Amino acid sequence: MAAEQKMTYETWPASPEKQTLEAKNKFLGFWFFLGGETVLFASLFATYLALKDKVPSSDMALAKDLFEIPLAFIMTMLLLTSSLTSVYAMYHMKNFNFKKMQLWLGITVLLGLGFLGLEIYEFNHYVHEFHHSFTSSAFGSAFYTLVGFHGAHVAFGLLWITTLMIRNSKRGLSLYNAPKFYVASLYWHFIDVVWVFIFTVVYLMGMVG
Amino acid sequence: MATQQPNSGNPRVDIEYRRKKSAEEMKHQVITFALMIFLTIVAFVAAGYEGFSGWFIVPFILILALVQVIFQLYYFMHMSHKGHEAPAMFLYSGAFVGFITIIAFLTVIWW
Amino acid sequence: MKRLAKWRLFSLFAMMALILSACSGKPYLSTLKPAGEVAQTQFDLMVLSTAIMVGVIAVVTVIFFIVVVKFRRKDDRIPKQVEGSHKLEIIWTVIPILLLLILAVPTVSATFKLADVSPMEKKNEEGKTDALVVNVRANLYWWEFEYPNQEIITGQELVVPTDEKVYFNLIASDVKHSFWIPAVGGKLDTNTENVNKFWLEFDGEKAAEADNYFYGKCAELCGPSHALMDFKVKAVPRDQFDQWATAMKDVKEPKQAETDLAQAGQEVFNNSCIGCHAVTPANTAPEAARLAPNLTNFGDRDRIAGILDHTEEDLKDWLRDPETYKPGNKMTGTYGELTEEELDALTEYLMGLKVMEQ
Amino acid sequence: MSTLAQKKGFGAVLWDYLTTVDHKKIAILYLIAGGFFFLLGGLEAMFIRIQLAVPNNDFVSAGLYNEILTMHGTTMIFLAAMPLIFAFMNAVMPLQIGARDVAFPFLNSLGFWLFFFGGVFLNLSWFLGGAPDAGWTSYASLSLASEGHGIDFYALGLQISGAGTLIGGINFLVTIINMRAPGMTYMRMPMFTWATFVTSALILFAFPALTVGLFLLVFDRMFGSNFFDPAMGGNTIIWEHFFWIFGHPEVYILILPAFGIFSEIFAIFSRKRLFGYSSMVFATVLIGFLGFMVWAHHMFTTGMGPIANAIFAVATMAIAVPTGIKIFNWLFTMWGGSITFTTPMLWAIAFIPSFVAGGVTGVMLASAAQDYQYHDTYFVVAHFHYVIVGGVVFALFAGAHLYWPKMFGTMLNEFLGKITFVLFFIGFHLTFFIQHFLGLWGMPRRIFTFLPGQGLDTANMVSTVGAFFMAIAVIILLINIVITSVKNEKVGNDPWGDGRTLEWAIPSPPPFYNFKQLPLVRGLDAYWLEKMEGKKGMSPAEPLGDIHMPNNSFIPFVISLGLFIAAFGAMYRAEHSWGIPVLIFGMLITLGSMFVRSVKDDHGYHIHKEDLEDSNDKGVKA
Repeated sequence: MAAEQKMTYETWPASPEKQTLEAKNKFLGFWFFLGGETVLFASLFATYLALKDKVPSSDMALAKDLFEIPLAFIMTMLLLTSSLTSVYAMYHMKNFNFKKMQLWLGITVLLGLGFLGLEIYEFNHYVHEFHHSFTSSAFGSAFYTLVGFHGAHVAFGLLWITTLMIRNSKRGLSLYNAPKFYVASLYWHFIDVVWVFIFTVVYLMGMVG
Repeated sequence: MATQQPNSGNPRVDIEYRRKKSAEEMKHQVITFALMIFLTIVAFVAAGYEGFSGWFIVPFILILALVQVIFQLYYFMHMSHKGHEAPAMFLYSGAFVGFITIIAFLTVIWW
Repeated sequence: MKRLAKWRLFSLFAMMALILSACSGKPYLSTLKPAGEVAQTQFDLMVLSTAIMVGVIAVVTVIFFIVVVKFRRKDDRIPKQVEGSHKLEIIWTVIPILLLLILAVPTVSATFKLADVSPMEKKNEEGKTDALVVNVRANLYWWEFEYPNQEIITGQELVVPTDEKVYFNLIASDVKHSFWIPAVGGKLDTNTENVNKFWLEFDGEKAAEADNYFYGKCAELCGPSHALMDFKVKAVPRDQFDQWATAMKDVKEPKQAETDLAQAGQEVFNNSCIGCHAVTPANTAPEAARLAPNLTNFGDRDRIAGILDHTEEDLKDWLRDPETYKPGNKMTGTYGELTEEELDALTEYLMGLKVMEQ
Repeated sequence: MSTLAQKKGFGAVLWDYLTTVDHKKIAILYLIAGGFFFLLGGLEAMFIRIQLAVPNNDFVSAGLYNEILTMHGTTMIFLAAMPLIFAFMNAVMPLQIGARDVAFPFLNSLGFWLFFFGGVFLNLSWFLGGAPDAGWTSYASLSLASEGHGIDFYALGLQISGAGTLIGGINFLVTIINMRAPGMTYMRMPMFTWATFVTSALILFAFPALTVGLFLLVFDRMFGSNFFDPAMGGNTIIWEHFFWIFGHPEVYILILPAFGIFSEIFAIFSRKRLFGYSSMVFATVLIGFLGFMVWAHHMFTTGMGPIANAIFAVATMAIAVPTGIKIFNWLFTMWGGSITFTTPMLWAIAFIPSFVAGGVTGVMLASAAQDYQYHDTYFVVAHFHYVIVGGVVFALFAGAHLYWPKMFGTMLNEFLGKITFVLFFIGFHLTFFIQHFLGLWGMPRRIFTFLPGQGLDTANMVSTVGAFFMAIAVIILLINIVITSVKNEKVGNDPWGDGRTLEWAIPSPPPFYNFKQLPLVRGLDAYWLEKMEGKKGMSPAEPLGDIHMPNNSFIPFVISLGLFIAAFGAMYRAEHSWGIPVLIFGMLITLGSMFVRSVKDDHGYHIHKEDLEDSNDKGVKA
């Protein structure tokens, strides 16, 4: 099936993301990339756990002093919800409903932006209230590297999805761009997976002590 | 093509069937989402509640996280669908390598 | 043919004997001349594993030669396409597993034995240990040895009693180094963030064979002069060690120079050197203030800067331009240019810093 | 397609290679770049051996020596061995599985250019204030203390080329899973393809650890973080762990493809199928799996304590079992065969004793308690040169001779090839065998000189003499390459006469679309099976049709160039005002070209059926 072909509601297949060989390759290759990302984030988690609360002097803030439940909870809710909205987007993609897909992707991007904004506020808060910065201690370096890497992934994901939405806004769905949307949504879910561990290991376990 | 659904010969019927299926799946995903939210709230409450000891809370919230991630992978990322054998294998291999790294960092190699 | 085989066998044995005698290295340096329990344990493991490995190599070699000689291409026939053989495959899976088990058991037990430092944790009423403990601090190209029980410090030359276990606390003050006395036992790294502990034992007889001096080395790349970060180990019987420790401890004040020349040297020393080099062995100064090797017993030592011969000429060369002998060392450029007179005086003074009666 | 057969000017050829996405051309790029870095690393090795020929030598200074030893190790592992392996993987693997290209031709090109620019960046350090000098392991306390920009070149250069390698790994994995010809089941894949598969998986899971480690190092050196600063709560041992979590699989990344090449050679030149194919596959996978659980055996003397040391010691020993299986399977592949001693086969035969010697010392090193003596001595130097030279480099030489006709359409001279082999083989054992003893006699590794009177003089001289043998051997190989390229005598599909796998069923070099019709694979050693039935080639699995091909692209080059520029900006950020603008400029180039790539549709083009029929008679030149 040629990728460029104009599709209709009737000819749109059940798995539009895997119709061409290129699409299948992209699908598989991206999953493998996520396998590698798993190791990358695991390494960052290991670093964080090894350096957690390692500060040069006893009057510096530790994990239990820093983290607060409400902020972490709101961030988590934003990101979890954005995961659901991107599922909705893929649902509409499979139903060949381009407008609704774009709408849900748009909501996803907004939620992601909200998350990112809160994260920036949070980092700013720690630096100014607790003097907990990237350079203040090994704990600080490890914390900002782990959470910041995740934040950078969120930012890149937002850029990616936005680019896809704009690029394809006039063209509608085709077998050429369906795998692109699908892969971007996989990436977005993966970001959420990482966040689940971050809020558990960094924030909740940090508060427990 | 291998990934295509069984064909009844009538495209209209096929599409209706598929729509119904994917609507059903969407329903499952909304339920999954609700469960995930619920688990998250439980985890936050457990961590915020003063009455439990860390020895209980830490493993508890880790298990909750694990369940959530499995929901994500299998429902949101469709790992339960056909054609995900290789992705699953490689994701688990990555998780395994990462797990060994973390376990080693937390146990035997430190002084 | 038979005579040829005999001749081969004979020459093989002759070669072996030659190799074995030539191949064990110097008694003060070689791991193949173990001088103590740790090195001996490790040597025994080497012998065991070598024996196993030679067995494996022999099997491979035999098959290898048969194959290469017998199955050369002689004609254009197509050989039978064999898929494999379960029986053979099981054999060469199971036998190596058994061989490895034979090696694994003593390996694990030796690993635990060599890591057993419990006697250094047991403190008596005075807060000291009954066992001899040495705190080793590795620095860019020099070693400090502190004896916490005896409350003395020395540098570059480790003095230890023979035939008893000596326990070590190891740390580095700048970058990572590794503490290694090849003839006496395997190495352990001196990390920057934690104290590593292990023990060694110095065999009296073997020490005598090595003229009581073993060579110690840094085994972890640490900068330009990594190759020159040597130290010496003077292994002496317990009573001599005690004499030495007492003599060291008796130096409460810097030893006063006796000759005029040496006094002039002491003046130079007090102006230029004492900021980094102490000449009293007390361990009261904090580690951060001990910037260079302690020189209390410099005159007794076997080497200058761990590498040069212990002669006045070499000492002057070293003082004139340490950079030539140890590139990247921390002494270069800290004390300005010395005149020849100052050098003579300083040398006289330093060579007179002795604690042991000659 | 007559346009394709036209003679091109130099500029056109250069442009073609800069923009190519053809796996065979990328293979040639990898071969040239990897070969160049191999010569560079070899030159550094010669400097090392000359310096150590006599005690107290001053051929190079202490600081320069440390730079040379660091660059020798780093260059040989990252910029020579891996790219050369990638060259053969690219050249051969897609042909072996009957594919027209790799899964992601664009990414294939990107992977190469990232590696290339990373390598160039690293080596520019020689001219810009000094190369890295903390060893290829670059342990954190020393690498943080190291002055100048050497270590920054190391960290950024490896980061860039590492990204290229990771992309390459994913690409090969997807290629093998998705692009096999009809009938090519997993258990019919040639051993080299299997090795590529497992190696790629190792790359996928090992390189992220290095990426993280390098990030931490870059952050600490350039951005003020404190991961490795004990005074601020940091811990240098974290670096050691990440380095070896990556570093140990890395040695299997190098050796498994070598095993793959030798497996092909033993089968071809014994005219026998590989003995115990399925156990070979199993052993390869098992080695890859165990490779992730043994890293800490590089750190036995770090002070992890007896429990960790014992666990990692036993786990390490376990790897000897699958490796032993392989050795015996190779021996029994030759058993009962009809062996011909071509140059590739000579390398393969010499590999067995050489590698076994390296393997048994590996087991000795695995035994933690005795490793305290071996660690960081010339014993270790001897060990890893026995496995990496005796295994990997032998395989690269063997592979070069074996696949030269497939890559370039002409055979390397067999006589010169054998001279190369003899000289190198002698030189190799002369150089490294004695080093076992140097280590046991108390010579630490990475020392720029040694003092007389420690019994180390003669052996070091012997070792240096051996190194010259190897150098001469490499020079003869270069002469061989020049001579055969000038003569350029064309060969047919199966120049060795005993080819077994698919790559020998198509012309040498293959047309740019590889297979006019995808072949039908009916078993292991697909081409051999057809030959034995008296057929000339493979039977096609599809009718002749249009072939879809990817377009060439200059974007991979530009993306890599952008990162290269950005790396300079990041490095000089602190001391030059132009640092930040250059960093941003470089990143804009990279992100901009990625953006262009993602918004500009590239559907490739089709070769039409008629043109393929046409080319039947003339023969297409790629």
